[in-house]
Order: sequence, then C-alpha cells, then structure tokens
Amino acid sequence: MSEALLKLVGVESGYLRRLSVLHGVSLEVAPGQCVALLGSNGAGKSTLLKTIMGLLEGEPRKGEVTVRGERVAGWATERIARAGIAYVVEGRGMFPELSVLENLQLGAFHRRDAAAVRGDLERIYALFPRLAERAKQPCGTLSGGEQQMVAIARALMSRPTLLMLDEPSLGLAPRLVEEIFGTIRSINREGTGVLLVEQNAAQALAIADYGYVLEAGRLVLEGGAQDLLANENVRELYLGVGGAHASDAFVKRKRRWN
Amino acid sequence: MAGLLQALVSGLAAGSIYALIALGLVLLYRTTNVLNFAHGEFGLLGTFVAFTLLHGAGLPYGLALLLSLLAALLLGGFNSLLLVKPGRAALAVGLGVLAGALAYGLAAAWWVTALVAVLTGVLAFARLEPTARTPNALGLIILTLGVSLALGGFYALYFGTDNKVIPPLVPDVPLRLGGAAVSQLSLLTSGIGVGLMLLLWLLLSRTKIGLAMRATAQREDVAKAMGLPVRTVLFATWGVSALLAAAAALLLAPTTLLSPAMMLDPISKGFVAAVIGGMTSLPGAILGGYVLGVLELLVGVYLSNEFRASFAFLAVLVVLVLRPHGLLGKPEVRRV
Amino acid sequence: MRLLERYEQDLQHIKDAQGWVLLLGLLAALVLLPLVAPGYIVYNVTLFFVFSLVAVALMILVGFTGQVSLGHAGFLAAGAYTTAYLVSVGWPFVLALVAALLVSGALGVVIGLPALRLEGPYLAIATLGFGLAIQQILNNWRLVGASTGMLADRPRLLGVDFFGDTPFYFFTLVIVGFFVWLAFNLKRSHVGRAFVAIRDAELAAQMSGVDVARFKTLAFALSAAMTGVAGGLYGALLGYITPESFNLILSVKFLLMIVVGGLGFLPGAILGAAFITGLEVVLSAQQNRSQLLFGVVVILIMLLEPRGLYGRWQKVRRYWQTWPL
Amino acid sequence: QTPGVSDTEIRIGSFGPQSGPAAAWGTVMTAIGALFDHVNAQGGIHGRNLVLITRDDGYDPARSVAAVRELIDRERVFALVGGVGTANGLAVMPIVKREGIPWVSPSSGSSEFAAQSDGLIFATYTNYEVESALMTRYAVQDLESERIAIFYQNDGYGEEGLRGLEREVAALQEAGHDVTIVDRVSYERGETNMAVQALRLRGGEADTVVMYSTPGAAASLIAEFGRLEYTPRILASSTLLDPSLLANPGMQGALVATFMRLPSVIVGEGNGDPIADEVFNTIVVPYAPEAAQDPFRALAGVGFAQPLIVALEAAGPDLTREALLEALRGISGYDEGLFPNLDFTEGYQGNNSVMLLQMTPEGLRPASDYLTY
Amino acid sequence: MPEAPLLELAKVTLRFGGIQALSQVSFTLREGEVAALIGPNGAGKTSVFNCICGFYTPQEGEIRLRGTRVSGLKPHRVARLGVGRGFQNIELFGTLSCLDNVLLGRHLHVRAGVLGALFAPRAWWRDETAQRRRAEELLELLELQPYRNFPVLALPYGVQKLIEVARALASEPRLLLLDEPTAGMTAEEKDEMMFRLLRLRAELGITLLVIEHDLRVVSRLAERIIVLDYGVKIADGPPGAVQRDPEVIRAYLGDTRLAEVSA
Ligand SMILES: Nc1ncnc2c1ncn2[C@@H]1O[C@H](COP(=O)(O)OP(=O)(O)OP(=O)(O)O)[C@@H](O)[C@H]1O
Ligand SMILES: Nc1ncnc2c1ncn2[C@@H]1O[C@H](COP(=O)(O)OP(=O)(O)OP(=O)(O)O)[C@@H](O)[C@H]1O
Ligand SMILES: [Mg+2]
Ligand SMILES: [Mg+2]
Repeated sequence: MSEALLKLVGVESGYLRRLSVLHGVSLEVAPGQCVALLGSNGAGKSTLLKTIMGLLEGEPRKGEVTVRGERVAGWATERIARAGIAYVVEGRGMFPELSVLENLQLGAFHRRDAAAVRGDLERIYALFPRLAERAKQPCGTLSGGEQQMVAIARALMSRPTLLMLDEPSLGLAPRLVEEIFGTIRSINREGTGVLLVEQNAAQALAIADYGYVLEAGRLVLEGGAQDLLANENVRELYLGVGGAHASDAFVKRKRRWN
Repeated sequence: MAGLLQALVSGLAAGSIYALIALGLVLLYRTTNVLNFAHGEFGLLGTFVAFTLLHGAGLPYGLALLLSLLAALLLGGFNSLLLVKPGRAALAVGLGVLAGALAYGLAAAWWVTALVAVLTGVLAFARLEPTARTPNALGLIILTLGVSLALGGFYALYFGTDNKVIPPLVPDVPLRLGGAAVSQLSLLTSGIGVGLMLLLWLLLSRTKIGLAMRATAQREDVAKAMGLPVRTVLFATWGVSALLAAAAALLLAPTTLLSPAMMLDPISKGFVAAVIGGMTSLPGAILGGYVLGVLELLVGVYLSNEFRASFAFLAVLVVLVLRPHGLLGKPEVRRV
Repeated sequence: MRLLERYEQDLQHIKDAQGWVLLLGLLAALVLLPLVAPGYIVYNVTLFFVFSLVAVALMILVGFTGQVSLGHAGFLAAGAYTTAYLVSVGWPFVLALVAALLVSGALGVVIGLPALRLEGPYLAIATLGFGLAIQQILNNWRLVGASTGMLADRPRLLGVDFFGDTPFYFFTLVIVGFFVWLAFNLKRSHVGRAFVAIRDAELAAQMSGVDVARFKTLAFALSAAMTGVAGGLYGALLGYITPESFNLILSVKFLLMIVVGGLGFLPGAILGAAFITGLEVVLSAQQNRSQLLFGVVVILIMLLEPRGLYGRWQKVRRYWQTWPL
Repeated sequence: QTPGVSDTEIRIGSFGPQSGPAAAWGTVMTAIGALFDHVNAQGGIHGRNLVLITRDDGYDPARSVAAVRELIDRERVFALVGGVGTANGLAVMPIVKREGIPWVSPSSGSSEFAAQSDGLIFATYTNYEVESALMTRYAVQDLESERIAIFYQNDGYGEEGLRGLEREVAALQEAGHDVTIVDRVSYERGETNMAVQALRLRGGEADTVVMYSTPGAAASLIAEFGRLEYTPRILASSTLLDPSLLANPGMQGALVATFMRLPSVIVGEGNGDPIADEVFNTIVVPYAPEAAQDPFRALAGVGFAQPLIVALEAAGPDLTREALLEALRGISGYDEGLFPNLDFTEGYQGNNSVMLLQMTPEGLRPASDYLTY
Repeated sequence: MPEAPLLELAKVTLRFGGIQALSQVSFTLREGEVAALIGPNGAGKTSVFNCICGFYTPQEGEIRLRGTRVSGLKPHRVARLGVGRGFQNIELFGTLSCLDNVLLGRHLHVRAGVLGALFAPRAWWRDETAQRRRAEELLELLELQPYRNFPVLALPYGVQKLIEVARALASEPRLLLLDEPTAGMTAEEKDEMMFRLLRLRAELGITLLVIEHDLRVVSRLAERIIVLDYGVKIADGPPGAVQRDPEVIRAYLGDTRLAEVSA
C-alpha cells in the first residue's frame, strides 16, 4: 500500500501557547480515501484543520503532521497549500470585493493548464448554475448559501490531491447538500483524498469510507463509515434518531463518551 | 484670464507630485489595508542614497537614480517582511535590526551595534514565543509611525539635518503654452504619475498576480490557505509603493532642498489627495492629486492665502460628506 | 479569587481589597510626590496628568467607538485658547475651564456630524484637516495674538493662588481625577457598551436599538469636551501658548499614547500617557539620537506586545495570579 | 554655594530641537559644546571646566519647559545659553525669572526677550524687526526700490520681519520716499509648494521681495519664480544664509543680511572675515566636525556663547550669578567675537547691526557696511 | 374591529441592479405564531429579514408591524417597535464578554441617560442592577453561564449562535427573527436549541419567524411554513401540506430527501 496522503500522529495543538484544544490526535487519510470527522461544537475540528494547514503559528506543539510522507510542521501555509491541499475554511472565507469569477480563478492560481481550467469552470457552472448567473457579482453580497457554493467551487478549481472541507453543508438547502455531497463523492472516486468535517453526520457518513469522532480534543471513536452509522451513540447524538424526542435529548445532553 | 490659466497650470504642476505620492499610498492601502505613515521616509531613503552616490561616490546621474530607486524598493519590501507581517524567523531578524539600531543610537559604535543585533536576533529566534502577533489596523498604523520616526531619526543622525542640493532630473526651463509657463519638471512628473498609474491599474485588474494582491488585502489568512504567494505579494506591494515614494521625493528634492523633514508636508497633502480620490482607486489617486493641487492654487490666489489650508479642508469635507469614499472610491461590500 | 455576591459588586470599579490597596497607595504616592520630588518631576507629572486626560478622552472616541481622530490637538487648542482668553479678560479660571469644555464639546459636535458618514482613513484625514484648520485660524486671529501666541495665566481661586507648581499640581490632579472617574463610569454603563458595540458590529448594534448616529456624535462631543478641559490645564501649565504648539505631531502623539498603552482600555490610556511622557523626558537628554530611539521603542512595543502595555500588564498579572500553577 | 559652580566645573544648560522637523537647529547646541571644549582645552575659566548640558525639546514648548525645569532642578545649571525658538523661549521665560537664572542669547530674533529681560536675559541675536527695517531702508535709499513685497513664514519669525518692513516703510513714506508695500504673502511652516505665493508676488509686480522664510521655502519660491520668469530683487533674512542656497542660480544677485562675521566657507575662499575663519578652523572643525556641514548655524552657536565666556572671565574666580550678571551688563563694544561691537551697557539687546552681502557666482560679496538701527 | 396582525408584508419587491431578490412577497404573521421561512439558497429569505429590520428598503410594497409602517425606518427604530433578530453570519460584539453582549440586548430598556451614566447616581445603580439581573436570568435560562465572562470571539460556533439568540431575547421582542439558528450544530445540539426555543415560546409567548434549512427542525418547531423560491412565495401553510407540495419538492427538497422527511 502506498504511504498515507495525510497522517497525524499524536497532534497536540491550541491557541496562544497556553490554551490547548487538541490532546493527541492521530488520524490518517489514504490516497483516494474519503474520511469524515465528526464532533460536537467546540470539539476542536476546525482547530485540527487549521493546525494541518499551518495557520496556527508554532503549532502543533507536539506530534507530527505528514503530507505524503513529508513532515510539514514549520512550513509556511502557502507551501502546505501548494503541496496539493485545498481547504474550505469555516465561515466560507470569501474575498468579499472580488467577483464570483475572480474567486474561482484564484482557486486555479497555480495551474498552468489553461484549457483544462476552462473546462473545470464549465463543470462548476453546470453544478452550480447560480454561480454562472452571478459570475460578476462581488462575493460579499451573495447570500450565505451562494457564498458556500463559491467556497466549495473554488477549492475544486485547484484540482487538489487532498480536499479538506470544514462544514461544507453549512447553510445549504437540502437539495444542494445532496448535490454537493454527490460531487464530493465523484471527485473522490476520481482519486482525490477527502477529509470532511461535518455536523450533518448522516450525509457525511453516507459518502465516507471511514470516520472519526472527536470529542473535547480527543478521538473517541473511529471505524468504517457503515460501522459508525450503526453505532448506538452516533445514531443518537449525530443522527438524531433513536426515538428520542427533543425534550429527551435535552435531558441527556450531559451524556458523553468518557 | 492669463492669471487664471497660469494658476491652473501651476496647480496641475503641484498636483502632479501629490498624485504620485497618493498613488503610492493608495496602492499600499488597496493591497494591504495599511495607511503608511513611513511613506515619506521610504522616499527619502532613495533620495539620500542618490545624493550620496552622486556626491560621495561620484556615480553617473542615471546609475545613481536607478540604484536609489532600487534601494527604496528593497527598503519597502524588507520593511513588510521584517516588521509589518513577520514570520518567526523574520521577526527575529527584525528585532535584531531594531536592537542594533537602539545600540547604535545609544553607543554609535559599529561593533557594539553589530554584536547587539546578532545576539538579539539569535536570542529572539530561540526564545520568542510565537503568540498571535496581530496588531489591529490602528496598531499597524502606529507601527509604520514608529518606522517613520526611527528612519527619520536615523537619516538626521547619519546624513545630517542640513539642506542638501540635488540636481534636477531635467533642466527646469519652462515651456510657453498660450500665455502660461509650463514647467518641464512637472510635465515629466505628470507623465510618470499617469504612466505608472496605468501600469499599476493594468497589473491589478488584468493579471493573476494583481488578483492575488487584491485577494491578499481582503483575507490574508484565506489567501495563504489557498497557496497564494502572500509574502511575494507583500514584498512587491510595499516595495513598489516605496519606489513610488522615492520617485516623488527625487522629483521634489531639487526644488525644496533635501533634508529629513522635507517630505512631511507633501506626504500629508498626498494623504489628503488619496482620500479625495478614494483610498481604493488608483485613477482616484491621480485625480485627487490634481484636484487638490488646483484647489489650493485657486483658493490661495483668489480667496485667501492665509486660510488656504482651511478652505482646502472645508472642500475636502464637502467632498467626503457627499461621497464618503472619495470621488472614485467604492464603499466596502458589507451585508448581513 | 473571591466570589461576587451581588450585581453591584460586579459594577464597582474596584472589586476587591487588593484593588483598594493599590488605588489608595497610588493616591498617597501622588499626594506625597510634590512634597518630596524636585520641581521638574512635579512639572512632568502634571504634564502627564493633562496628557492622560487627553488620552482617556481619545480612548473614548478611538478605542471604544473606533472613530479615528488625527485632530485632537485642535480640540486641545480650542480649550487652551478659550481658557487663556477668558482668563485674560478677567473670568475666573474655573469658569473659563467650563467654557473651554463647552466650546470644545460644541466643536466636537460640529465635526462629529459630518464624521458620521466617514470611517477609517477618510475620517482620519477629515479630522486631520480640522486640526490644521483650527491651527490656521488661531495663527491669523489677532485677538488671541495670532502667530505670536498669548500668555496663559494660572488659576487663582478662593483666595488660593495656584500659580506655584505644587498647588497647580493638586489642582490638575483633582480635575483630571474627576474626569477620569467620569470616563470609567461611562465605560461600565450602557453608553460605554453601546460605543464598543458600534465598533465591533455596527449593524447588530442598531438591531439592539442603539441609535448609532446619536452615540457616535455623543462620543465625539464627550471626547472633545474632555480634551478641551485638558487644553485649559495645558495652557496654564505652559504659561504661554502659540498656535504652532498644537500641531499634527501632537495629535499623532495622543494616538500613539492610546495604542501603545492598549487600545480599548481606559487604564491603557493612562499607562500610555505616562509611558510616552516619560519616554520623552528620558530621551530628551539623548540629543540628536532621541528621535531614532523613540521610533525604535515604539516599533519594539508594537512588535512584542501588539495589544499595548496594558495587555502586557494583564499577562503579567495573570501569570502571578496563577503562579505557581 | 552657587548652584552649578564647583571648584572644577561650571555647569551651563541649553535646550533646542535635536529631533523632528526643526532638528537642524540642533547644530547650535553642538557648536556651543565645541566652544566649551575649546575653552576647556585652553585651561578653562579660572581653573574651572565648562560643562554643557543640553536637552532635546523637539521644538515643542511643553517639552522646552520640562527641559529647562530639569536643567535647573536636577542638573543645577548655573546659567542658560542659547535655547532655540520664540514660543519655546517665551514659555520658558517665567521659570527663568522665578529662579533668577542668567540667560545669554536666546536663539530667536524676537524683541520680547530684551524687552522683558528683567536684568536676566541678554539677547545677541539682532532681532528680525531691526534686520528687516535695516534691509528695507537700504533697499529704498541705496537701491531705489519702490514696490516692495514680503514673503514670510506665518509664525513669530516671519511676523517680526513683516513688522520691521511695515514700520520702516511708514517712516520712509513720512520722509517723502515713493515706496509702497504691494503685497504681504505668507506660507505655513513646513509647506513646500510655493506656487500660490509666486503667483501672488508676480501679480503684484513688486520690484523687490523681502524674504523671511526657511531655506527650503526660499528655494521652492525661487524655483517657481524661475518657471514664471519673474526676477525681482531679493532681500533675504540672515536665516537664508544657508550653503544650499548660495549656488542656486535664482538667488544670484540677492542681498542677504548677516549679523555676524562670516568665514570663507560661507562667503567664498579668501573673502572670509579673519575672526570668523579662525573660529571655524580652530573651534568648529576640530571639536564638532559634524556641525561644520552647517557652518552658519554652527558659527551662530559659537557667537551666542562667546559673550557668556567673556563675562565668566570677567566675573572673576568667585563666581556667583550676581557677578556674572554684573559682568554681562558691563560688556561694552566687545569686538573680538563673531558679533561685531557687542554692547550691553545701553540695554539687553546687545547686537543691533546687520551687514548686507550679495550672492554672486564667486561667493558672497559685502554689499554694505554694518548698518545700525 | 379585529386587531391588526403583528407582521404584515404586502407585495414587497426588492431589486439589486438587475437582480430581483424579492418579487411581490406578501404574508402576515399573527401574534404568538411560530413560522418558518424556507427556500433554496439565494431565494431571498435573509432579504425578507433585512427588509423588515430596515437594512434594505424595498422598492415596492409595504411592511407593517401592528399596523405601523416600518419600511424606511432606521433599524434602531424598528428594534424599538419590538423586533429582535439573530443573524445568519454571526454578528456578535466580538471583544465584549458574553454577559455584555446580552446586556447590550437590554439597551432599549435602560432608563438612565448620558448624565446618569457619567455621574452614576442611585437611580443609575438601581437601573443597571435590574438590567443585569434580567441578563443573568437569560444566561441562566440558556445555560450560557459558563461562558459569562469570555470574549465571545473565541467561543465555538454553536455557543455564539446561542448568544445571538440570547441577545435578541434580551430586548424582550414581540417578534423574534432567527436566521438559521441551528446551522453548524450536531443533531443533539439542534434538539437542544429547538427545545429551548419551544420553551421560550411557551413561557414568553413571543412570535417567532425562523429561517432554517433542516426540515427535521422546521417540522417540529413551526406551525406554519412559508416557502420562497427565486424571490417568489411559492407556498404558505401548515408543515404537512407544504412538504407535500410538488412545487416545493421540486425547488427545494429534491426527490430522495422527500421520502426521508415524510417518513
Ligand atoms: N482564536 C481562538 N482563540 C482561543 N480559543 C479558540 C480560538 N478559536 C477556537 N478556540 C477554542 O478552541 C476550541 C475548539 O474550537 P473549534 O473551532 O476547533 O471547534 P469546532 O469543533 O470546529 O466547533 P464548531 O462545530 O462549533 O465549529 C473551542 O473551545 C474554542 O473556544
Ligand atoms: N446587497 C446585495 N447586493 C446584491 N445582491 C444581493 C444583495 N443582498 C442579497 N443579494 C442577492 O439577493 C438574493 C437573495 O439573497 P438572500 O441573502 O436573501 O438569500 P437567502 O434566501 O437568505 O439565501 P441563503 O439560504 O443562501 O442564505 C441572492 O441571490 C443574493 O445574491
Ligand atoms: Mg468548527
Ligand atoms: Mg440567508
């Protein structure tokens, strides 16, 4: 088996040198694999992605992050990105004054194959007709969901080897969520590794090969996507099934794995 | 009538310098969101280098100018990397440089300076905690203010505070134009200003790197995460902006005499011009420069010389109340 | 660590015994200072009082509502000239000071209204222009000595002559102390909250019922009025005022104080005023190196502690509070 | 025990801008230091060394006051010398008087210092009002100027020049001369663009322009004149005796005032006054080489301090402030220093004369004798 | 005469240049109703909120609150009329603590003026402590006490969403507008939020208009659903009927999803 696309070993990370959020996280994304990362609010999912991207200076304070066997700790964020990682940030990360088209062009900044880029743009527009309509509109004035489309499309434009998405379904209408997950799946089928951070566990696990559950900075559960879907706790806390009514869930809210 | 024509011509001449300065300020603001208080000092470096090369080293004129522009470019670029947006290594180097400057100020012996600089740099690199070093917008402005003071102090110390004479780029023989005398120097200045504006405008709106520059200005973290060459962009914008400052200072110095305080007034006029035109618009910078130049002349000649600045301020206020983002500037995109 | 039992306690400026000890100690030191320190120290500390009032006023405007002003020297000048002129025509000093407050406050409203539409660099340049205009008007106004300037007398009231350094020191201390207390009151009240809310998220503030236009103008007026009072004291401290003393550099210096001290925090304004005033005194003996050194110190602070001296102080305090954890 | 005087030292204070826009004036203090070093090298004064203690005030009056406070309270200086700036000096005056500190040569051309001396302040700087009046008189009487305009900096300095001009023109008109002031054109300190002023001056068709400005402003104005092809006769205040202007083609033929002897470095090789040359070569060059870049301000500094040295010598070994003041008041017709014919027996303005020099491609040429008001 | 409805939109049309964000949208809300506004992305849901709050001024049509015309009023005036709002992209006062954010929500109810704030007389103390008590009660109610003194900037997304709700509630609105209050939450957290909203509704009797994409939440929370598509209202009615509406299914739900929801 070829080496992992992305591998984290015992990563500890946090903010401002004092606050620690992740306490020894190890996970792996194999080439062409689709991995889902679940976890409740404040578990540290976004922190994990930021740490991988080298956006937190001086982090990880312990442990190792390797991309295709190379240790990337200490690399500049730009360099990590150029190693083939596309990252859809939480909160969409729009360049508000730039038009939709310009945002998409930036996604393809490092690509030299102009013809293929044009082809990809067509595909994107087919997938999100809304964006074709609004190609000239400054992103800052788009609706929340439209912005989310731009963020995902922009990442796709770079033809990454690893696609990391932080809550791509945030603020998207159900039909679009389905379409987007379908797209992610097909891109994954074409060989792109995917690390998917999601709250929408049902859909995420539906397209993932493998899943991890992060709680309070620790991985508490991992396994094949189907196994997780069947797990009692996952069903209750992430899928909202298991017969609980809203009030019951409220009463049970303190319940956690440990 | 000839008087009015001459006033217009002279106003445009003054405006051409303001425009050039405003262009540098706007370029930087648009691409980094920083209002650079050290713009004048960046420009002065070029001029002092030119002076030294001409009088000390006796280099030919053209070469001296070229080298001095290069010096300004490097100063601007390194300033951004070492001080304004430093990484850890850069911060260590920057702190070393600063500690060196401190030592130089206190002791003025080169070996002490070098020793302190190197020691601080090494120590900083080894021990510095990489906290989130993100000064807010005002903090960045104050940082450039510090750079301005330090550089200005350094020039005074190193080059002296006396007035220095620098030969003009072109012999300033006026051309006659329908009863008005037009300065060749200001024609040249206008040409340089408009030409550079067009070039920069093309760069920003038509090229990939220009797109990256605009993106970096809006969300630096996202630009980094997308692999855009953020550091290169920062180096380039600060460098080019400093180069514009140096061009303005070199054009101005022959008439106003070169001294560390020379750029104070033109720079503040440049700020005003940039704001009139709109801080986000390159053509606006040029327009603002000419508007301010002509406005000052007309007010001074026909209204009141004593209250020229006050009237100019009033006019600016009127412009801003009517167009809060300047003549050609666009409001920030904002929605909830 | 002490638990708070009542909401009132949470609202108190000083929440525990340690704070009281600190405050009383500081007050005692300030009262004793002129009795033991040489005159130049007394003068410099008085200057620091005056500047801290300006810094606190500027903090309300810039630090809280996020409206940048590069024209506070103008408000200071308005206050100084109003006071000096009225005293010279026979008004009692304190009354003249009240007039200074009103005049500067009114100017604050005048400049605050067009400022409503402006932000960022546009506002900075508009206020800069205001500062220059004030300077220029004074420079050409014969009544107040035009460019030559005018004498500014120190107060005489209730039979006490505040001409001497020590009496004037106490006079300034009381007045500045009073206004700083007001500023602290303002900060913890709904007004202070609204100011900060406008800075952080203007639209959301509106949705919470904050009349943004009213509060922005209010911030300008309050800040200008307090600066006017400081101006009256400043003139009297100097004894002689000229328009050129109220230049852009002074405005920039005030901005420097609040940023170096810690933007957004009132104690930061006072720390910043102390730091900058002190630094200038120390560096004035450094001859032609002083500017270089001043610049380098400013850069170092901004690089090592972007949140200013107050931020550093908080870190140090937190360190000791959690020590030896 | 007199403050500032010990068996080995006499401590003298001075203040002025060494940073900021007016930093060029810092040279004055540097040069005073050079003179002190020179005197000390010769054995000091009655066996005591002179110690100069300076403070940078950045040209800010608030800081000048702070500086002088510190000089008096902490450094315990015996006397003050120099001290740049009109507003700065006026702000400092109350303390000086309260503490009874002798103050020699405030470096400002304002007449206020001599007028309000109270027996403590000794002005050596020919004040600008006198200078301007003398220049005007010369222009009208000897050069037959009829339409005079003034170009001045809108501050205390320029105002004095303006006042001198106005007074003198009124007097001349009284005496039957056909002369008018056609325009009074000011600029703000620090401004660099003089297009408005040039247009105004040309529009007024003045045949003579009196300049009370900084060298930079003068250079800008002259450049604008060149563009407008306007060539009036120029009379310039002593402040414009700056090396940077001497070679300026537009300034050739201009008359510039001086209230002190000038060395060859300024007026051109071989034309220098021997006393000034000696001061420059034996004091400025060896003791303050960096100040030699700016010979005019350097010499002015030495000139400001010379009367202090003379008086300290004369005050004898039992040095007290009273003795110094007595000695200063006794200075009469002192002619070996840079200021010709210094005299405090009549009043506290010790120097009241100026000489006009003409700028020529070969250097400065005397155009008049010393004129006295 | 029957009381005027709490909220009434009549033929509201909003354009941005060539973009028609809302066309002729009309609906009314009764006092005490809980309604959901749904629709595909970019349909104009947030724009409806922005029109009500006075951030956008519709080119045509009218908006009334209890009969008072609000179109054209400044947002703070609308807030005074009893409208509270939570934002889609969190708009908190980032540097203020959680408590201060909620206290700011009480701004409308502060009786002290500027002079009171400056000189802090007795009356001010009474007033301010009363405001605090209300704010603390709300924190208690929404279980936000653990975050009381933290600057909200660094809190997790879900907590921030909750603070938005708390702040909006603090002003004691009669009409509460929430824009995707459960976005970015796990199923469990969504349940909690739903539970809280229902409880608030029961206890305070406020009228709620919620924009939400999660139909599980919508169908449990709302008694009525309004559907927008391309700026046009395409459906309006009780959840069951709306979810069966073929138009809604086509525009919004997509077919696979349908089975799941109706199950
Ligand atoms: N800039 C920051 N400074 C300090 N602490 C932070 C910062 N950002 C996040 N945190 C803290 O780190 C912890 C993890 O946050 P993170 O954003 O990684 O959670 P998450 O799993 O992505 O949650 P969510 O589902 O809400 O997005 C939280 O407790 C949060 O308070
Ligand atoms: N200020 C604006 N300028 C230009 N277009 C705008 C502006 N505000 C909204 N729009 C457009 O109006 C349409 C409706 O936007 P709105 O934000 O109301 O959508 P939404 O229904 O809330 O969508 P989402 O579910 O994605 O948040 C969008 O297509 C958007 O691009
Ligand atoms: Mg997250
Ligand atoms: Mg929306």
